[in-house]
Amino acid sequence: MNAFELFVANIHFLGAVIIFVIGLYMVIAHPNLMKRIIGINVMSSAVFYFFVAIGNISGGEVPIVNPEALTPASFINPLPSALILTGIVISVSITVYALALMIKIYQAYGTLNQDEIAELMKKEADL
Amino acid sequence: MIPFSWLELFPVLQMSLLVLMALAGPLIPSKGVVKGMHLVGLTLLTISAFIVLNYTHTSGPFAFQMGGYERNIGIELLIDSFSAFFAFFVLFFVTLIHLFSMTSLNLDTPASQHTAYYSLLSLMYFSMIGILYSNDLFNMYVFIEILSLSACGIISVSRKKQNYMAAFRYLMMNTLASISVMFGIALIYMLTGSLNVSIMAERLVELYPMYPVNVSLSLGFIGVGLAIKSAIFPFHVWLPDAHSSANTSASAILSGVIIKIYLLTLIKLLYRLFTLDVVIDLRIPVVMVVLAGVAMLMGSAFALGQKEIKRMLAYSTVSQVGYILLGFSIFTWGGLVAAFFYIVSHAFVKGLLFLTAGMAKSIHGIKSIKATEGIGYKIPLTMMLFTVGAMGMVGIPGTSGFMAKLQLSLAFMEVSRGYLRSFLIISGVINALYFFPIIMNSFFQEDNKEVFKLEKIPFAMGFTLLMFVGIIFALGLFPGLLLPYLEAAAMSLMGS
Amino acid sequence: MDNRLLKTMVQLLLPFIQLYGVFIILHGHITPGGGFSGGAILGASLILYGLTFGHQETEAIFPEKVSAWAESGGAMMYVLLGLFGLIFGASFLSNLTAGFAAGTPGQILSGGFIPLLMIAIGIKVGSTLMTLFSALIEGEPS
Amino acid sequence: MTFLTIFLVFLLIACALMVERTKDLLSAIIIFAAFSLVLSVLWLILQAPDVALTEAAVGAGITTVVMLAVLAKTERYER
Repeated sequence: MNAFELFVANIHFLGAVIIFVIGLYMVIAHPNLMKRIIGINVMSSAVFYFFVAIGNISGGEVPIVNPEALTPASFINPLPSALILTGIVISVSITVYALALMIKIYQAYGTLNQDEIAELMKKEADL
Repeated sequence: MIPFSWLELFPVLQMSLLVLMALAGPLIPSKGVVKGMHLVGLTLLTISAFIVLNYTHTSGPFAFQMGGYERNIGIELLIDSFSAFFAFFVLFFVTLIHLFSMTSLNLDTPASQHTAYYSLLSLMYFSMIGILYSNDLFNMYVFIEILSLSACGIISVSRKKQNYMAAFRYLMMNTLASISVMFGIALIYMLTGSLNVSIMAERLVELYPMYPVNVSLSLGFIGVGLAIKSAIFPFHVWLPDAHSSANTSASAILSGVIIKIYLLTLIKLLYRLFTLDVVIDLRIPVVMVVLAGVAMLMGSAFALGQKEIKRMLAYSTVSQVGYILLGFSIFTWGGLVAAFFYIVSHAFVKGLLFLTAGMAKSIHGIKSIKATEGIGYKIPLTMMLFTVGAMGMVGIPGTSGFMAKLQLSLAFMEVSRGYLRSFLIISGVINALYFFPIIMNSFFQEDNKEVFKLEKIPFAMGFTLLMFVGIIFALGLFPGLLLPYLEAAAMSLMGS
Repeated sequence: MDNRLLKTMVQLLLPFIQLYGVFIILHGHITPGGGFSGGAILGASLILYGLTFGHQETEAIFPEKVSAWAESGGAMMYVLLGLFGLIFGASFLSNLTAGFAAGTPGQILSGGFIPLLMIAIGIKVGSTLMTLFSALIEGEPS
Repeated sequence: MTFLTIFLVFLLIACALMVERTKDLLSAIIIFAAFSLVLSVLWLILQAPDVALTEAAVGAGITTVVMLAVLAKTERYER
């Protein structure tokens, strides 16, 4: 197997890890709350991508029973898909909840920048 | 079908009842009915959990297959001495707190939020006992997510400015941790091809020598994720805000059980999934000792510098997590028992402290340590109960805190690592340093102008506080009440 | 906002979107998709309605009370379906062993209680998404 | 097929990078929707159609709409 084939065989894993790192950077380095929420979403998407890539085998079929041909060659593993559906549900609920909190924070402090919010909170605590 | 005793249906019925209570809450217009329903439900659950505990104690562990599928396909609940004991402990603790919150909630939470608060709490209990019972890694992850989301909801329920930011930070850190845990699960699922913890452990024994990098990466991701969630020292940054801004009963629950659930999950996975050989081969015990020692010293040091009582208590939780971790980190039977004892003891002691500090804050408006001057005359009962809590925390003989520390040092002596006791002593001294000024301030003020007068504590709150004090002294004087269960729990972790 | 073109287009499109959502829910056990995807599409259609016609009109056709009942009811239906298995001597959430009819694979009436679960999830998800959305834009002058 | 996959993965990474770089939150959200869409096509290639369907409905649809609705009530530019 030459280098290119190895690269193609593992491209999904590589892509998932790169996106994971980009998402992590987004969460850690950006003080803007909206950016951090998007970063969380990017990160979880990367993990879901990784999970789906685990379940895939080349040349496999979608794991849905076809009444015409009941003897398929090989189904791919359906478990990761089921898990990812659960994961997507959770990630959406986290996103919406974080957005709701963000609106309240904006109404309270008038900014979305975490550093500025921290300063405002410090001032309030000193008063 | 396999014949099974009807007692083995209890765990799934408990979880169903909790979900149904959480869902029925918003449909009931009367708040009193909601509170009563939760009280009755939780009492029933505690009794049933006690029955299950005794059942596992006498006739051994049992498993429950969801949907009747095979264990490598379906979701499996495994109820053994470990999970049954801690499920009972969680339910017992929260029932007491629920009794307290029935009156205290009127003082510190807007009335429109009460129903939502109780629904979130039920969802939280559901996920907590779910984490303990579940023997399926992904299912455990889902419960962890539900737990952190509902805990965030609990923090933001008071509808105050600082709560929103605290909840947002908590949510961000916890989601990062969850994603990290999920990545770890993906890595190990890739290797073993199953999600049942027992099956994975069997396969890992063969697979570890072949793919050590995968296993250690997965252990790292899961470990860091759970360390963030259980606020082990360098990852504790979200904790002080979250725990100090929550309302009285919520901070007792957050500090008393939720942190412990994550610690127990970590321990459960280290023992059951990765097994002891792998853990020792990867030098996890050394990492844990170092983290625990740093947490104990730094948590206490930070607590010393706080101006607000509840923030101080929150930082003290950071150091107490270090104690528990130190007990786990020696990976012996005695260490496990001691750490379990510490978990139980700390829940009641810290619960008592948070409840009394919360009462001082919400009823009498006393927030900062400076404001405690002379309040021993104004609110003597509250401060006396606070003193009992502080005694338990410092470890005065007779309280459960002392017994827990004794157990820990005995466990260290057993493996001839007595030098670890120096951590206990130093941290204990710092503990005393930050608790006694409050007590001295409040009771032994020279020129007080207040008239000594007993304040009134509402019945439900007083009953809960008395129960807490009783349990603290009972555990301190008769540890034999609890130890058989803890020994069985530790045995069930070590045995597999 | 008063845009007649937009409103007419949405009124025309909405039935089809909702029909598609219901289709996805009901065919969850024989084609890709299921309760969550279909529920999300249903929720999206309601959100679309809310965005074009404003908060008040959405409240009129989909009151908060209905939404609360749909949310709790959908999830409760799921739990009760799970307990159904326990009553009939099988396990929690058991399907065929609890006496649900299997049917012929590939037809709508197959898969035991999976379609029922899908309907429960669809109701829950659709109404929850709508509630969350209206909670987010509540009180906005539209 | 292989080249489509490689192209899509690179597009995905480019989308993620652009979401990270752009200062305008409105564009960031729109690019994030594109990211979700590319991801759902990739999942279709990876034989997971139900996940792809859900991601297209949720990631590209609902999440984007909700984020935009929230952005309308807060500020548009990152400072």
